Amino acid sequence: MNVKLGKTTFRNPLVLASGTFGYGLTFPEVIEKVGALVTKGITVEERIGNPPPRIWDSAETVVNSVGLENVGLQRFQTEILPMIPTSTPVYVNLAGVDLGDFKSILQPLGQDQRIAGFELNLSCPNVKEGGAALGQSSRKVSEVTALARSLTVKPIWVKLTSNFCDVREISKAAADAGADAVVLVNTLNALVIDVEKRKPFLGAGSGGLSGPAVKPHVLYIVREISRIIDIPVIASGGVVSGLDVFEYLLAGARLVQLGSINLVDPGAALRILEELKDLFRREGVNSPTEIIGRLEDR
Amino acid sequence: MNVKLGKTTFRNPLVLASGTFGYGLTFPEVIEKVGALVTKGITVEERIGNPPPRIWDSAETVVNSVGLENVGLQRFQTEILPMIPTSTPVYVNLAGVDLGDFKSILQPLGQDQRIAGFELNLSCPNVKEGGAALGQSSRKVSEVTALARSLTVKPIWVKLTSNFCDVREISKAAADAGADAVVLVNTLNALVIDVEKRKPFLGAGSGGLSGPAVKPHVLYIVREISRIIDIPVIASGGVVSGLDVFEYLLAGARLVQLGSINLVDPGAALRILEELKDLFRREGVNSPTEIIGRLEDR
Amino acid sequence: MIRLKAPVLENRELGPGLYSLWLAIEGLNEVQPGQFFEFRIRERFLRRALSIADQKGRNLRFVLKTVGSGTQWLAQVRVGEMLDLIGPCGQGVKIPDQGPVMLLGGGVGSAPLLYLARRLSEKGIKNDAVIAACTRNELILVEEFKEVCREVIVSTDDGSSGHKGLLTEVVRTLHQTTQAKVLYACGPEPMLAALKNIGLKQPVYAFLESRMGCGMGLCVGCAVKGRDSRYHRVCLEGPVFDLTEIEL
Amino acid sequence: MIRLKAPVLENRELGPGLYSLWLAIEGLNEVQPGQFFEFRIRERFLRRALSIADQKGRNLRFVLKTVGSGTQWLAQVRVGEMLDLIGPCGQGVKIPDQGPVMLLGGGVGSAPLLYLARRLSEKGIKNDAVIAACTRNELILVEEFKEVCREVIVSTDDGSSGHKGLLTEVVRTLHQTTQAKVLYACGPEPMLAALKNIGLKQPVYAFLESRMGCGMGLCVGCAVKGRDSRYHRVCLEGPVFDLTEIEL
Ligand SMILES: Cc1cc2nc3c(=O)[nH]c(=O)nc-3n(C[C@H](O)[C@H](O)[C@H](O)COP(=O)(O)OP(=O)(O)OC[C@H]3O[C@@H](n4cnc5c(N)ncnc54)[C@H](O)[C@@H]3O)c2cc1C
Ligand SMILES: Cc1cc2nc3c(=O)[nH]c(=O)nc-3n(C[C@H](O)[C@H](O)[C@H](O)COP(=O)(O)OP(=O)(O)OC[C@H]3O[C@@H](n4cnc5c(N)ncnc54)[C@H](O)[C@@H]3O)c2cc1C
Ligand SMILES: Cc1cc2nc3c(=O)[nH]c(=O)nc-3n(C[C@H](O)[C@H](O)[C@H](O)COP(=O)(O)O)c2cc1C
Ligand SMILES: Cc1cc2nc3c(=O)[nH]c(=O)nc-3n(C[C@H](O)[C@H](O)[C@H](O)COP(=O)(O)O)c2cc1C
Ligand code: FES
Ligand code: FES
Repeated sequence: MNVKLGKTTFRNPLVLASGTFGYGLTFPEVIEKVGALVTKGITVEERIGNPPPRIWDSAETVVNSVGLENVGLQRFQTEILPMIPTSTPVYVNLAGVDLGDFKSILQPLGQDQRIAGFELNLSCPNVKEGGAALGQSSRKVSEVTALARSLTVKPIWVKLTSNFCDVREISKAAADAGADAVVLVNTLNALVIDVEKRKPFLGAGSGGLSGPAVKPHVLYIVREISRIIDIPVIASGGVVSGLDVFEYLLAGARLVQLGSINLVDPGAALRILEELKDLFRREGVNSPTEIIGRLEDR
Repeated sequence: MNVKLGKTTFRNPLVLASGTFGYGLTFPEVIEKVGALVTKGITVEERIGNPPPRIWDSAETVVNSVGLENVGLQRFQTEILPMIPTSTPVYVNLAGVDLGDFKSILQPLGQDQRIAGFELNLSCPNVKEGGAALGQSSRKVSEVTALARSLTVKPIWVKLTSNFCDVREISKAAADAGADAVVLVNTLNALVIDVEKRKPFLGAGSGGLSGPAVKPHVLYIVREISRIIDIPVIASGGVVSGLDVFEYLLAGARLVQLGSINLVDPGAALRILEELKDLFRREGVNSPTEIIGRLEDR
Repeated sequence: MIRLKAPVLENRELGPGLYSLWLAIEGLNEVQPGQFFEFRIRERFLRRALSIADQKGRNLRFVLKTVGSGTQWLAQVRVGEMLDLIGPCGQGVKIPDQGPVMLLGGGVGSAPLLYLARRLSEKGIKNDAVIAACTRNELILVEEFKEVCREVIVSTDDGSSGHKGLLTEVVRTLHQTTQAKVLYACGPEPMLAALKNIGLKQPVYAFLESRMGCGMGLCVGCAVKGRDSRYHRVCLEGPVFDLTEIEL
Repeated sequence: MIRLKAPVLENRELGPGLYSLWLAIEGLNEVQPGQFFEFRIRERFLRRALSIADQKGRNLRFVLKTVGSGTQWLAQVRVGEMLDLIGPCGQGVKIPDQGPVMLLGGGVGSAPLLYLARRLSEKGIKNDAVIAACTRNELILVEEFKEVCREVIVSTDDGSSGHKGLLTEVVRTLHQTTQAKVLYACGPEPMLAALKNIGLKQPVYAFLESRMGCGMGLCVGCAVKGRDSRYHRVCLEGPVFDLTEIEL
């Protein structure tokens, strides 16, 4: 199940997505089996997050507005980093409002041995500044990625949004600026309404849509972009089964993130891994590399 | 339940969406009760449409790749127009590859008494040329809209896509070029994979995602755009109940289209209208106008 | 075509993944063989189509094979449960004026032919049926066919019951084939495609399936390509087509 | 905390939209009052939380009120059906060393207090309960409380049973209130907010609800604001909080 991305070899293509497995301090039996874990987004200062309610769901979707609640850089360094799992590569998801923020975080963390790499969150729909506002501009994505590139030799994944922008252009900008991979895509902007109150239901006013319903859309994006950029694509959107992972690999993803499904079942990654192995056996596939991007045309 | 859009008064805010009620030649008992009907997309030449399969679904989504199968302008004029319903305003959905196409259709149809107005489909994900490719460029949207404006005095609705573009900019372009309303949004690009064949499942290779799962995303877009443009917004995405319509009105839509739900139940519009009336009674609302855009901030 | 709620009267397993449902349908006009109903199901947004397999007064029978979550949901409905259906959809078969008629059913495709056989026999038209399946326990409705057909020939791909071989091979060897004035076939696409190529002189009408959006002519989701290279709507012009008129 | 499948032993309606479920739970360590399980349901993507309402050996009781499609689905599960749960989640209540203890339950909020009452009585700690509801037929578990409480006071907003008035008003007038060393309250948010303001001297612990993502500390979806203006995770640090520590 090994898969290589740049110089790094992952034990399998499954990655636990940011915001859906905390800082990786629980469920070690799951973490040690996946390819990598991405932490909840870290910001320079501690953030208390958005007012509740923060979550809503339907049969096939989740809308969340957690809003980057996190302990901040300092406590992350002192309290979290010493406890971070060593059984699996940990990528730290970083969020910020401007270049200065990313600099403040990457200067201290850029060479930290305990961190496998970074995921630049230029796509969070749940913060007023930064987040998706950065990720909707090729220029800003380029600047932040280049800055990060100058501050660390570790792999840099750039997590993008498809909302209100041409994610094809943005992906190219990230690739050109030295990203090792793009992660496609963060949650879609979403509004849930409380009709009785005539107000948004979520405390933050709006949130981000994820879950199985978004998979066909994100599959499309992954295929499009994996065809036009030279760096690997990491998929994130709606995975709940081994079949979904297989589909993303065919569509061109090199790694595949599991997000919302972790909330329903923290052991989902183990089940999905078994399903993927079964599928590989049934389809006569020996390694993910054999099928990555091998979706034929109609 | 009356609602005005420009100089036109609609008997209620419900509109049957393009591609989900044919040319309006069946179910007159439904058509005569809604605010308006939009026909299947018409092109200059007849189109046979995309190869099957053309449709896929999950619990809360539909992916279709019908691909503008239609009888073409000439047969539309001779065979369909004489039979078109007179009980309700009919908007003709128009698709084309370039300005010439729209000119060819609007010159003969622009003043036709039987047509209430036009919906310019600059957003179809299921055709190789035209469709969304036009709708992703502010300049092209502007050109097509201005051309249409010059060829008809009837209302022009411009139906947009949110894929791979900033639909905020595009909406402004449509408004500036003289559109009477924007319709937000057409289906999201979507890929469904047949893992055994390692090919796209749909005959056309990919399709467009619709259905209840997209509602929170489209609600967000409708609210954003109704706040930044001066012309009315018409919502299209995931409506299955009167509550959904109410939510779109609150978010700023002046009319609300029903699409996929018609496939499940051709009488859905009647049920939804009753639900909306009940909700109005319960909430003490006398007319849609009272609540359009009245979503409060959190 | 109307939308109605119908209670389940019986749900019986016929074989592996094969189920027979009887529903009580009130307020319905006559239904024709070849017509189908669109069933609302949980777990999927769109309805699922099932053909009328038989009729007794107001009660209609449907036979289904589980192939995905929609049919799986239908397979587990319980007696008394109310189902939400729309129908009858599609064009019924034009019952020919004279026989003999030959019916060729492959797998669950035999189901709609049973209702056709019943209507033919009511009209006194001789009809023979070939009921085929991959293997013995996938043969369905054989006893019912015997009630309404002149002769019922059974065939299985593995020879576990009746003739051994593919339905098309068996059909070629039968004297009933040459006698038949018209044939009706329902089964998997490869079977219909093969039938096209065994050089039958008589008209063959095929009961087609396709992935449907609405089943009512609204969406053009159910296209099947015609000989004229145009697409036809299975739900509206079909589901029964002259085999020579369509590309398979 | 583990994921397990548990068969439904009983599903009984207690009142309008109120249901009592007994499940058989195998392979489970001790559970504490205040803890809850996360139930997988059809129709919604995320699990739904229900508190432990009672225990008998390996069997656990849950009481639910239907408020949306998740709880409606749970309300219709049948005996023998296997449910998919994760639990026990959250911190249990620290059982106090001495009483008397007063339990204040509003509506379906009485449910988790029953299990607390049982554990208190097992430890020989005196406890009195006020069971409140809007109206008579929404009162739940009164007989069960009587088995394990010293005194059970009933109150309804409309006076159709027991004291008439809001629970908080009733509580203020009771001599048990002044005697109690500690109070536990579970009910709708307005009830808890009102309790905060009636000037009780003793510690009051509130069983909180919130919309949860995971119930296991993974998503920070379940925030409740603390007095310190920070958010606390109801699923991990709660669901039971000192009433003075949280903002309502
Ligand atoms: C007019 C008509 C009459 C019919 N009558 C009957 C009848 O009487 N009895 C009966 O049993 N059936 C009948 N059918 C067929 C029946 O409607 C289908 O079997 C049913 O709709 C399948 O629904 P499902 O949800 O169970 O399966 P789905 O999950 O929808 O799948 C159906 C098929 O499509 C394939 N598929 C779906 N998605 C993909 C994908 N991504 N990649 C590859 N393959 C995919 C599946 O493998 C499966 O074989 C009829 C169909 C029509 C059109
Ligand atoms: C720790 C804990 C323990 C619990 N224990 C119990 C228990 O023992 N018994 C019990 O009955 N319940 C208990 N609950 C509550 C129970 O979990 C919820 O009632 C349940 O999750 C509701 O799910 P649902 O799908 O039925 O309703 P949902 O459809 O999810 O709706 C729930 C509520 O949110 C509101 N809502 C949802 N969406 C919107 C919107 N767009 N606009 C406005 N309002 C909206 C609804 O009106 C409704 O009141 C507990 C909760 C927690 C957190
Ligand atoms: C509760 C929740 C919290 C999330 N928090 C973050 C976050 O902090 N940073 C981030 O980049 N993505 C965050 N995401 C997005 C996920 O990492 C993932 O990209 C998205 O949910 C789509 O994948 P899914 O459909 O598998 O959930 C969050 C998602 C959820 C549901
Ligand atoms: C089967 C099908 C066919 C469609 N055909 C068209 C079309 O011809 N022109 C168009 O502008 N939109 C077309 N649409 C898009 C719908 O009009 C509608 O905008 C979209 O489905 C989103 O709304 P919904 O979620 O209510 O379906 C089609 C949608 C479906 C499901
Ligand atoms: S299924 Fe919609 S037209 Fe046939
Ligand atoms: S519900 Fe996910 S952290 Fe509490």
